[in-house]
Amino acid sequence: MSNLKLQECHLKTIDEVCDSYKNDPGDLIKILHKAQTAFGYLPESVQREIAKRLKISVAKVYGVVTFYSFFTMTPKGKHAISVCMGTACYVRGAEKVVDEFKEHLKIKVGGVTEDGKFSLDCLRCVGACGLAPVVLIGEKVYGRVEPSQVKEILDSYTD
Amino acid sequence: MAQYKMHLLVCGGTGCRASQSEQIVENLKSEIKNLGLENDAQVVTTGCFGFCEKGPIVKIIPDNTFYTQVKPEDCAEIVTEHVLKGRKVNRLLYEDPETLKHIEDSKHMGFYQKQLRIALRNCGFIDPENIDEYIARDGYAAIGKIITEMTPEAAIDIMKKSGLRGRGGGGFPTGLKWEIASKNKADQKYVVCNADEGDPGAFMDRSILEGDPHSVIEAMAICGYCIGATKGIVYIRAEYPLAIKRLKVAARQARAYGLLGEKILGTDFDFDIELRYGAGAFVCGEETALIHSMEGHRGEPTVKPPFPAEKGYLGKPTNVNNVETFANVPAIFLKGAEWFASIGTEKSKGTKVFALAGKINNVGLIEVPMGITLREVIFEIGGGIKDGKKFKAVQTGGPSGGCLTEKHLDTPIDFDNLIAAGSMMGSGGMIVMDEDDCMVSVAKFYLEFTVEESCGKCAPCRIGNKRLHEILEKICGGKGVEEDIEYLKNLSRVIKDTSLCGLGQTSPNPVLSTIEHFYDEYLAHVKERICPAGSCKALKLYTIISDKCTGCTACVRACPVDAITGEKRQPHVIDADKCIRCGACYDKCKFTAIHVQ
Amino acid sequence: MEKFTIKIDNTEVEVSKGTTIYQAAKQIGIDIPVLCYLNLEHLNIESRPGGCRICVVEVEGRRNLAPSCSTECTPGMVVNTHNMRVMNARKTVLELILSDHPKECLTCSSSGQCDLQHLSQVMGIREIHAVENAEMSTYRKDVSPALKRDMDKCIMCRRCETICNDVQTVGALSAVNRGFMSVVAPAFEQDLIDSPCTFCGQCVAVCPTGALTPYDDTAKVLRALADPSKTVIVQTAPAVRAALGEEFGLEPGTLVTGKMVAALRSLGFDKIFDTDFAADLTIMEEGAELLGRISKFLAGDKDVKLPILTSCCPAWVNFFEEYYPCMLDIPSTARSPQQMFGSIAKNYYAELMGVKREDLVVVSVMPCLAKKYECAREEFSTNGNPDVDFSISTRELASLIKSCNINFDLLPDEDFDNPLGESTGAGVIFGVTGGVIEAAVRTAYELFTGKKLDKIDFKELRGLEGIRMASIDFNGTMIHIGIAHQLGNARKLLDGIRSGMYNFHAIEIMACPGGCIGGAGQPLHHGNSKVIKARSEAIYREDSQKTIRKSHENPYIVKLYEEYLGHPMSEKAHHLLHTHYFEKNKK
Amino acid sequence: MNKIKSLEDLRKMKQSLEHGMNIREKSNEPDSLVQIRVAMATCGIASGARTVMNALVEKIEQEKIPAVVTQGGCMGYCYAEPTIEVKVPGKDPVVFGNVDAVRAIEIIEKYIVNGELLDGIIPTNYQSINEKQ
Repeated sequence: MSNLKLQECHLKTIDEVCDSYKNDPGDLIKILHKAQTAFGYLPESVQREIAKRLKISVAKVYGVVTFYSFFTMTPKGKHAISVCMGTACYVRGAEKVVDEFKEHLKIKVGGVTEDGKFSLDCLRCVGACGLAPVVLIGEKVYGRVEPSQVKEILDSYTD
Repeated sequence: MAQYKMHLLVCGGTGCRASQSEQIVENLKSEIKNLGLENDAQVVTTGCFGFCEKGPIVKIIPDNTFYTQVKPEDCAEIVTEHVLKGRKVNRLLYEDPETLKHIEDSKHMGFYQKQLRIALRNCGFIDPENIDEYIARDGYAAIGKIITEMTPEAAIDIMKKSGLRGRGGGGFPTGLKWEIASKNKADQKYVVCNADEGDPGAFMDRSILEGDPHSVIEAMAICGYCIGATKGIVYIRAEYPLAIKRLKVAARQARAYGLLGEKILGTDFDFDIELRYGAGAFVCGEETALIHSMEGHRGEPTVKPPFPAEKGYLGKPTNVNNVETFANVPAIFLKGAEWFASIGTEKSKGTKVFALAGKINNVGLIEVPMGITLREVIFEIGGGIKDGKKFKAVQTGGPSGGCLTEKHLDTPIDFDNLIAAGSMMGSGGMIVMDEDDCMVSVAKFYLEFTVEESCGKCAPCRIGNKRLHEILEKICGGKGVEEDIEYLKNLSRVIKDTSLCGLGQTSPNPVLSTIEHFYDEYLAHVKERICPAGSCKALKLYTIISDKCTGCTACVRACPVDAITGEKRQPHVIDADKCIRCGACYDKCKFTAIHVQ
Repeated sequence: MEKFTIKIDNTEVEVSKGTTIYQAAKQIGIDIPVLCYLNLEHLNIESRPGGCRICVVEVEGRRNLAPSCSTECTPGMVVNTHNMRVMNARKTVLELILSDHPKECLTCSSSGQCDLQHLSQVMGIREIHAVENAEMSTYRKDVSPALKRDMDKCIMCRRCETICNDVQTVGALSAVNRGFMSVVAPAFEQDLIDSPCTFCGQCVAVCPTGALTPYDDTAKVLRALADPSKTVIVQTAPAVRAALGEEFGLEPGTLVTGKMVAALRSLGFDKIFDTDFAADLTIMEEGAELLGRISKFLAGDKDVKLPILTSCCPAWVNFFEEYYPCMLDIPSTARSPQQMFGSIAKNYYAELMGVKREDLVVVSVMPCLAKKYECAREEFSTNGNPDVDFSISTRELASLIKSCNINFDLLPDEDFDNPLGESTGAGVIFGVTGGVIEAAVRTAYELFTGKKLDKIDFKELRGLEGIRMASIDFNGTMIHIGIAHQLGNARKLLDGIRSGMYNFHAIEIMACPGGCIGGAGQPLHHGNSKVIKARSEAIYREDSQKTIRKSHENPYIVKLYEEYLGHPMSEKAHHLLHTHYFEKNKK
Repeated sequence: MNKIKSLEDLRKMKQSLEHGMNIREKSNEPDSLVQIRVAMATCGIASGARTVMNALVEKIEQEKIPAVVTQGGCMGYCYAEPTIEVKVPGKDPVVFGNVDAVRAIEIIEKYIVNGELLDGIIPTNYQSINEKQ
């Protein structure tokens, strides 16, 4: 978990997001989606502000955030690596690919490298089963990934 | 619509887009323009063709030429050769894995021959972002006919006669569901489309929404008319950006045409839809959990009754159907309940979409009539097992389903037969396993998923599945005992018997069905400490075949725990107690002298 | 109402539509075990998440077992509550729950009080399968001045969540995380002290295990009692005497005032005083404040703040400090009886006895956990020495008595000490919802009208309804009174006032169901709300038996003003008996 | 976009839109349709195959004939370009040589619609180009 000290501009963003749903608590999940898109993650301070605007308890907001795996309270790495763990990918060796990433990046699933460059997650089926196993880095999709390719893929991110 | 002599349909589904199909569209268009053929040939981005294994796909109409694994750089050749000169680009044609011959057109591909596309009728056929193409195929004719010429009761009657059952997993008769919702009086009711597809390995709902969003919208409107609802909500996974986009485009177009909104087609019927996003919780596939999630809460299920048809979204009567179920609806009204009921088996009518995956040659999305056998699906449509391996089992129904084996290959697939065989239809995932797959590990994999996705509300699911997983892990780790299998069975039954919602009530199925069909494999793990499939790392036994060993000591140097000993140029031995089964020696040995069991 | 017959364990029972299987079984004396289900029917509190699955039964024709707490009967239903399938399922589920529960019953503060422990006893659990290498869900522990959270012991019954959100509308707790790691916690799993928690402790009152327990200072009390340099005095709140007996096996509603005093004396307290005395004092101050405001209002003063809100309940004080910071000037500034007592004890009484402040230890026995937090508030201490040193609960007093080998049953009835032990019936009824305002009315009426009350009982102010309203004729001037217990009802009342829906002169609010008698420090009711009712009746019984029933007639109160304070709202009274409130969110 | 105001309007709209999709509809059911293949190799195009193709497509659309026009490569009858191959369901395919727009219409009207035999059929040694490959 990491928190964010909110600046004026952040508060404005939160205002806009909440206003766009009329501060309706029924739209909490939509609001969290939008907020996460804006901030990249949902730090404590943002959750508190959202709760205030929606007039619901921050415990409830946190309860919702921690229920859904799509929401995260940790900022992602510059390049977010997601390995599909759908059955098709699993059967075709996704686990070994994850292990390889873990070893190269020296982080656990859900973690971020110290330099903030990469983060590693597993996700549910992305539906590209024909390309199994599938790895997403940012928006880019890598299909039929072999563990031996992992290093090469990582090396291609030079920035 | 302009008249083109040739249509180049390019798959714009998530899978093919991941392999640059958008670039292919661009390239095809510019090549056609370069050759001045823009009045003859049209490039259309369509939804998924289902043949994801060999994507990206470019299909050429009218001769149904089916190009596979097309790369952007192939486009020039396709246009100059095929479009201009009428010569097929042979190297891009699909090659039959058995005869190794190129197949001319999709009609002759085994993958398509046994399929019957109702829910997927427009996928890979029309441009999902162009409502005109949908209308040209009788789109919105069904809702038009119903709201001008039929009473809700009559329409529900047709649904009941069609015999359509929910495609989301439960198989509840759709017409009956609508009837119940229609009979509950309320000032406001809701139609909800469950597009929170969560089974790992199933992606038909996404494909339908990406390839034919209008049919879902139309069906929701039909349902709205039948039950007396004016509001529809699509609850869709946020991880499906393309489906969301296409759905939004479709709704915008339908609104512009007045096919959504107030006074549709000049009648008094109002209907519109909005989108809600799931946020990564499998349990939200359960209707009460889904409704809580739509209301902005944690997606925890509640005890039924009351069913959503009585008390659903915001406490109002709500009808929830999944995407595939809806996609069947317009076709039923266009072609008649009798037509639909003529397809399939006695109690399971129509077709079912399956996502074929795993160790099979043709991975992809298929739609087949109910009653087809597993053999037809796996060996004819699916093209058999990859790399010529032996078929071992097929897992249907995802984490809620079970494994079917060789003896089920000729069982006609329908809701009831699958349940009788200890599995279930589920949403239609079909994962094929071969001889290298350890069934204990497969059960463990599904339990891992369930443990991850259990909402935690009820004790048997929250703790029980965790314990099942731990025991399976113990067995795979070579520490299981025979009593564990009995305990697994009892625990599984209790979890099924006591869990609050469908997730827990079905989560032990993979365990029970693998124990039933592969009891020997479990026994081998716990008694002989062997994994017959050779996949459980902890149960691998590494030995050195002394005849082959040259004593080069490469393995000794590779072994991280000094488990290998031996004199130079003499056969070495592995101390099984020290060995950590890392496989380093196996990789290093140049003389294939390391034997793994 | 539609009625029909169902069959449970081969016995026919007629039920009305809407009855659950659990309730139907109860009608014919079949007690299906429950764990997460909570129904306090007299208080309109129900929580049935259907999560523990302990209460499952077999319903013929149904595929799986049905949770009896939340499955309604249907005509012709055939139910089996204890066949092999049900027993095996129930036992297996209980084993599962236990497999994720620390096995430290011997040292758990809920031992003997724990529903889970009781259930495993009843179910005859002798071993727990699959515990070898079984992972336990563990969480950080949290100790606040009022209660402790040890969520390793949480079984996700969600009762605390229901109470905190639906009943109290405090919103400090929510279910967080998912699956195996799901638990009820404050936002970000932070400490309660950093959350909006009011320390009402109702979560503790309904927790079926040792996950939520009171913060316990009894060891410190024992140490003080053993210290010869300390003079240790004790005050007991009115609700304690109506419930303490339950801990010793007496019927709920048994008054044990005399035995309680004897027990405290036997424990070694130097003086046994009564918080009721301070309650009378509270009425003098709060009553004066009320009359002052009303008189000003009647004289046409537009700035006067009405209605006046009672401020005896520390959880309620925490609640409005958190949620109604703009209304901080509306509640009475009078301290709660506990703190008035502490202040008088450490000033007036210490002076009287010639004891130094720091050598006087004031212990309070309270039905309440928020009192533990209250006495730790900074404004109630002088030079770091608190007015009330330790607040222990009714249950803690009981365990203190037991641990000191005192046979409660055999104790004689004894009387409180003077001067701070004398009280009136008005002081006694502070322990029940509506009591504070009734006590205030008894005094205010006589002071306002100058007439003697004919009828001391104001039945219109009594009852267990969540929100009650009444108008009292003050000799031609109608005084409108609102009463709420449980913070959710308080919120409704306050929001109604803010929106102009209600017009009251005075409002009494208590945070706990039924008032202090339903406090979280009381013996656990284990889901039986009849207990609360019985205690309420006991309190009114004690009141009616008192010879003096109006606070201003308490001779020691009269004397206190004459000798020490002067008059109500005097400067000295202000300094010692009044307080001010803080906006909690100003962080 | 204008709103569609009635079911009637929707039906009209469908009719105006469907011909653009016809080619796809027809290709969906190839075996039940007459298949006309125009040889469109360089030699064919040079002799006017494109005009022939346009004429065929137009005529089929106009008369709503259940036929689909596809293009093929050189059939090896360069002397007789433009050539078209016609396969009526249930019959063997037939190749016509030296087709122009007028003859194309004639082939449709006489051979396809009425089933009459026509001159200009290239006989016997016919082999589908694809089999040759």
